[in-house]
Amino acid sequence: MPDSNPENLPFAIRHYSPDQLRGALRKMILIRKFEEGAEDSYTRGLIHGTMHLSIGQEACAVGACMALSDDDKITSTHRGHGHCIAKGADVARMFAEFFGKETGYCKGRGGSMHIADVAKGNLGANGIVGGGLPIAVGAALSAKRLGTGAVTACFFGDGANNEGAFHEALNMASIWALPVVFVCENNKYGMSMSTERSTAVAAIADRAAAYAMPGVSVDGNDFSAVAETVEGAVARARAGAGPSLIEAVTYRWRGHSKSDRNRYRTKDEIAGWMAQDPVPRMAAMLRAHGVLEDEGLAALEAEVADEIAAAIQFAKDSPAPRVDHATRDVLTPSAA
Amino acid sequence: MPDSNPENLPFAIRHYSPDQLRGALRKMILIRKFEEGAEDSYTRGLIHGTMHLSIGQEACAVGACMALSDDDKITSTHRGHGHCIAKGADVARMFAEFFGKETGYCKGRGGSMHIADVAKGNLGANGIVGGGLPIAVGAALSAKRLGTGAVTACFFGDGANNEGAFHEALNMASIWALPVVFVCENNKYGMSMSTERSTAVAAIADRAAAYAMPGVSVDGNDFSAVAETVEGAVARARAGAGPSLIEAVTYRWRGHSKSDRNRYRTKDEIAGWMAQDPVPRMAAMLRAHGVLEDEGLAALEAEVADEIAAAIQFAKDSPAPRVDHATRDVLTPSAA
Amino acid sequence: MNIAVVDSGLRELSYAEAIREAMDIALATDPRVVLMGEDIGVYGGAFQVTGDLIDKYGPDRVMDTPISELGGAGVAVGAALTGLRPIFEFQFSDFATLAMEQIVNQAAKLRYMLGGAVSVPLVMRFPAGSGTGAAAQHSQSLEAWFGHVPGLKVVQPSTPQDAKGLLLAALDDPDPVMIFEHKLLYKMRGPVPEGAYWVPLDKAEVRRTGTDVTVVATGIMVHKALEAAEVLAGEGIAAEVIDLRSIRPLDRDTVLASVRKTGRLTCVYEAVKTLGIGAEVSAMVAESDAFDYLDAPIVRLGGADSPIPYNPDLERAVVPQVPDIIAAVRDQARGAL
Amino acid sequence: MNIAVVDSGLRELSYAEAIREAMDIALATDPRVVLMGEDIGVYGGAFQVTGDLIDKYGPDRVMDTPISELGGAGVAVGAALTGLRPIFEFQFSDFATLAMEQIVNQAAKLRYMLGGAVSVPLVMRFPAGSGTGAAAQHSQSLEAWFGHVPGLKVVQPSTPQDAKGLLLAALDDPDPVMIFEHKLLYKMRGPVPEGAYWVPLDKAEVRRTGTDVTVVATGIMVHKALEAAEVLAGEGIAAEVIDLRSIRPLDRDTVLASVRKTGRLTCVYEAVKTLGIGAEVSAMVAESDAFDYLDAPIVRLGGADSPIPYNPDLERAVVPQVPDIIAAVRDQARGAL
Ligand SMILES: Cc1ncc(C[n+]2csc(CCOP(=O)(O)OP(=O)(O)O)c2C)c(N)n1
Ligand SMILES: Cc1ncc(C[n+]2csc(CCOP(=O)(O)OP(=O)(O)O)c2C)c(N)n1
Ligand SMILES: [Mg+2]
Ligand SMILES: [Mg+2]
Repeated sequence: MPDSNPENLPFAIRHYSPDQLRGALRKMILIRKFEEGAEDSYTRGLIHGTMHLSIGQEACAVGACMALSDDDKITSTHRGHGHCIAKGADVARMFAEFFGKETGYCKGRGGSMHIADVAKGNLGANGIVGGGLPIAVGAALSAKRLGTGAVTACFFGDGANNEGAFHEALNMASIWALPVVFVCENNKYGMSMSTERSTAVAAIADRAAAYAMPGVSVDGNDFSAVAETVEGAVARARAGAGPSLIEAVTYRWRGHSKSDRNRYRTKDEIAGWMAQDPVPRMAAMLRAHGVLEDEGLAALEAEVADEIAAAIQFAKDSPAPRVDHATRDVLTPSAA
Repeated sequence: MPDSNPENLPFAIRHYSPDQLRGALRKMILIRKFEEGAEDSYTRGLIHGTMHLSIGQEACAVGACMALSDDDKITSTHRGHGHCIAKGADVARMFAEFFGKETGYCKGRGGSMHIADVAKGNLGANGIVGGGLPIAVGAALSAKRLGTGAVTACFFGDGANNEGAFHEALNMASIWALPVVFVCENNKYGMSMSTERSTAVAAIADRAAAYAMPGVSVDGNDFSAVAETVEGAVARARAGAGPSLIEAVTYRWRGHSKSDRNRYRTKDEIAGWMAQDPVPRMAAMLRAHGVLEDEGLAALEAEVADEIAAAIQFAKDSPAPRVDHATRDVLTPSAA
Repeated sequence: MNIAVVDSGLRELSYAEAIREAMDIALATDPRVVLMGEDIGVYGGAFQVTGDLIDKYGPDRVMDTPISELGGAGVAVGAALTGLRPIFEFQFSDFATLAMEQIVNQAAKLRYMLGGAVSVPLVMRFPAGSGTGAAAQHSQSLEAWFGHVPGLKVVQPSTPQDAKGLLLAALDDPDPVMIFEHKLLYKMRGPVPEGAYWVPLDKAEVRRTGTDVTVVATGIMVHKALEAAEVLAGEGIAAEVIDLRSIRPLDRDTVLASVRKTGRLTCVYEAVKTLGIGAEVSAMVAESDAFDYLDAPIVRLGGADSPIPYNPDLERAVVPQVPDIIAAVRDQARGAL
Repeated sequence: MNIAVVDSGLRELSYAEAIREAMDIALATDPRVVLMGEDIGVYGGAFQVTGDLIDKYGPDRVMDTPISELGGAGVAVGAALTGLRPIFEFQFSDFATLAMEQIVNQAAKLRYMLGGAVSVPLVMRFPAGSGTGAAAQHSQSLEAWFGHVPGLKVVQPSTPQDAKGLLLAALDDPDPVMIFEHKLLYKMRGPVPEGAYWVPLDKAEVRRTGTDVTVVATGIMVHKALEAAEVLAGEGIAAEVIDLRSIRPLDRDTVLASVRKTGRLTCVYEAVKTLGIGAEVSAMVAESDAFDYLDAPIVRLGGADSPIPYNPDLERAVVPQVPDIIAAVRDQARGAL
């Protein structure tokens, strides 16, 4: 029986409509299935290079983007598929990009590590750890100077928090009171280095004090907790009160990339986190509060499966870029 | 009447011998007179380029170096004359360097901004703000790995605390528990930018928490307070307990460099700080505790004046580098 | 130093004033323009280039940044990506070493990596070069690094007139433009047209015509080359002096046309000779059809294989000086006469 | 890919194994040697170059650094300055863009700025190049930047044997040495002598002798050039292939001797053509007495004016391939036959 006292309801149930909630769950499932599809395509040799899967972290991406409209911006990371989908991207164009096709978001020039959807406010994944941090601050500066009212959410990992760019970006965002929310997805490892070994503080959120901004650590596998915290920070940013640092503690199930021997973490640790899968947790919450029935979930899953299959087909069928166009788009053609 | 209860005596009086204390005061006077001499030489056209004077900050340099032996290292900054003298350099070779002479510490190749005295453990001033921070951590890593027992004191300014290098260096020093003491000379401005405008936290020492190391803010014009705090941090480092961050609050009397119109601070502010001149404060303390009489001080000052005059004469008389040796010392001659 | 030109009837400004005037025009006419950099506000910039612009436009348009070059550059990239037109000043070009990530991995490549979905209309200014006694970490000439990076445009103005016109053209350009200014030029005066005008970002300029030797020079070396050419003219050697002006892209046509005419090429630049811009100019000529016109080896005068020393005599010794240029061109022209 | 050499009777190792063996020898024989880098410990390095060395030497000698390239490089500089012999691995050479300050302003210049009072015996390793589908921010070839910096030594091994011998020579050298390794070479196998040996840091190597055209190649392009030379030999064109090996200093003598013999020069390198190492090689020849021996324009084959694309066909299209080399050399040799 769901608790009937509204004060005791989870934030998400109180704050979002059933449609929004089902949409969020759908996106989480879509991310999961997208990445499983990408992994499978990689194994089949349809995708080359490498890729970084965020399986297990879906609640962070979707939870954080709940507070954002298409006018708001995000900067993403090398592990950016989830952010891209959460911000509204079309998985067909994403697959097309991974397949190196002209119909991809980057016309096959960028691949997984540079996936972007500028129309939806996603300024792009980034191959440079920490690279997006100052860029996000710049986007927030634009918003403030141009008075657009937009907020920028800046995703980055626990590993990125030891880059100088983190320090410089947070300091500038704070002194200029810019509308940016720093969302650290702490999945406990930067490649093979645990936060215990890499980072001098226990909670990355504690570093917020060094920049006189609020710092909050939340369960990153809890959609509602992430959404609640980011909604608060976005509201604060939109009101002109400046930036926040949010640490969403989560875990990546897969190896760092396709070349990971996984010698730095135990099977037990991984299994423990897999038991806290954010997707069924979200589904269970919706079920518990009457937002979704079993059939509804099954329908969602079927819908997503169809969408993924169609997207892969679209990607396969899409034309490759012309080789003689390899150096197009280096510079912007002059208006004249 | 000096307080006779030893517990109430200033740390410096309790901890150092009268000879050490007179030596410290002498160094502070030497720094002051050295920089006044350098300024004068610059005005006379004997020195070219630019220079950054630390007049008003002498207690930081000398206080911090009290805990260090010649085996211990320092890294210094663009405002490094005081550190260099405090660590034991010969002012004659310093003047010779400023005059661009072959007898200078850098054989006339480095000038004020690269003044160093490696034999005494000064790894050098640095023209790059924040440049010395990771280098100091590297020196501490050597000490730890090679078991030398040496500690490195890393001087840097309030402006440098916003460089990414600060963040990365402090984090690494902490996770590896290295024997390094970070000494931030907070003179309230990085060039024209006040710490209020540049830095998101009120006290730079508060940033220590982000690196799980002790952070202390002290009156940087109080020799005893600086010495006490750094002695503690050096002892801690030597014992293997890792790094500390010390903020010594002080003020530079002169402009940032020779090209400063001084439009960013008021005459009143400057006058207020000049009233807290660390040199007479130190002299007064020694006098109050019977370490120094008026004649002793006069003698010290006369001695210093002679030393400066002789040093300038040495520099003037020294040979210039041979122009055909301009590119010597780029690479190390091979041992063979 | 005054620029040797025929009286143009134009008022004279210093190179720094000309740059400031360009920024003033930009700030006045385009609300998206913001200046960013260390101490560019009340201090007026380390070389007084921004001067008193803050008084006119306030701290929101003329923004002092903390000492955070990587972050500052990245903020400028992000701002350029989302609607502003930042002009970012590095206090000394040497400090760009801290920001190469944002310039090279982000600004230069974002458009390409995103398949053309964005542009990064960013202008960066780099006070560069030696001659101020500031020693090795404040005297570098690193423009060749940027010339090696597709996605960037790189210019090196040698006169106040070009400094203003190139900056306005850079602001008008949709892509990142890097402007290398020589610190010793800031006080040099020369004629500067009033109002807005644009100097193309991809065109070299023949500063003196001649038939015996082509001298391609950059930045401050243009003036030294002109001084040398004047002396050489007295000896009957007619040097053609080309101000390369644009490092990326190179103006092939202007250089090749001159070499086809003279058959001799000397490149003069202050940056370290090895892998400096003269290497590219030389190689570009040697692989072109102008190769067949070459009557003598291509000479390069560039910086010595050394950091810049502090001592002023040594400092002068490690970069090309007028007598070096005279000697090299005279030597080269010998066969031509 | 296997190296085309006559059977040397030596055991074969991969390029990565050869580097690891050099580090193993260094760690075993010199207690001052430490390895530093991201994920070089239990992970074994992104390209498995350090492999299992941590098991043998422990985390104090094989140190994982946080993701802090500027700081990490600076720690290595400070450590080198005070008694250690660090070998610092950048996970990808592209990330050196974050550390140029410490490499260029500090490591390269400290000795000079301090009047010779110190040395900085630092070795840095840079996995570089394209061909892995990792796109624009993970595929650059930036060695030319370092070649422009006095105070550094820069090498680019093309074989397992050189990779080991150059690393040991770098460790033996008192100055900072930058080693550019091509990622696609890591798995290439070739003969490698046992034990310690040293390959000089300043010598090019003639990999194939010939009389018609000199081909100067670097890194992975050496193998493509050799492949091309083999095909060309079938057409009666004898290409001499020089593995430049050292970017700074350049081995002038070896290159010039060859050009004097062949009268024709083609430079092949993967980095962006403009201002890449081929520009320097070309200019060096064009200013030397070998100029008089040149019978044809100097050809350069380098990377396109573009970031590296993700799509594999495009990725191949923007760097020189064997057919490009064959075509260029054939074209050039035409006059020679
Ligand atoms: C500047 C830089 N350094 C190193 C890398 C290589 N690298 C890619 S992802 C990664 C780990 C990043 O860790 P984290 O920020 O925690 O993100 P996660 O992978 O855990 O999502 C590393 C070291 C890089 N891409 N960029
Ligand atoms: C990386 C870098 N950025 C900028 C500068 C120019 N600069 C030299 S000193 C200085 C101010 C430094 O402030 P702080 O660290 O507080 O030291 P202070 O001058 O006050 O002693 C600046 C901006 C520099 N030398 N290096
Ligand atoms: Mg992580
Ligand atoms: Mg200061």
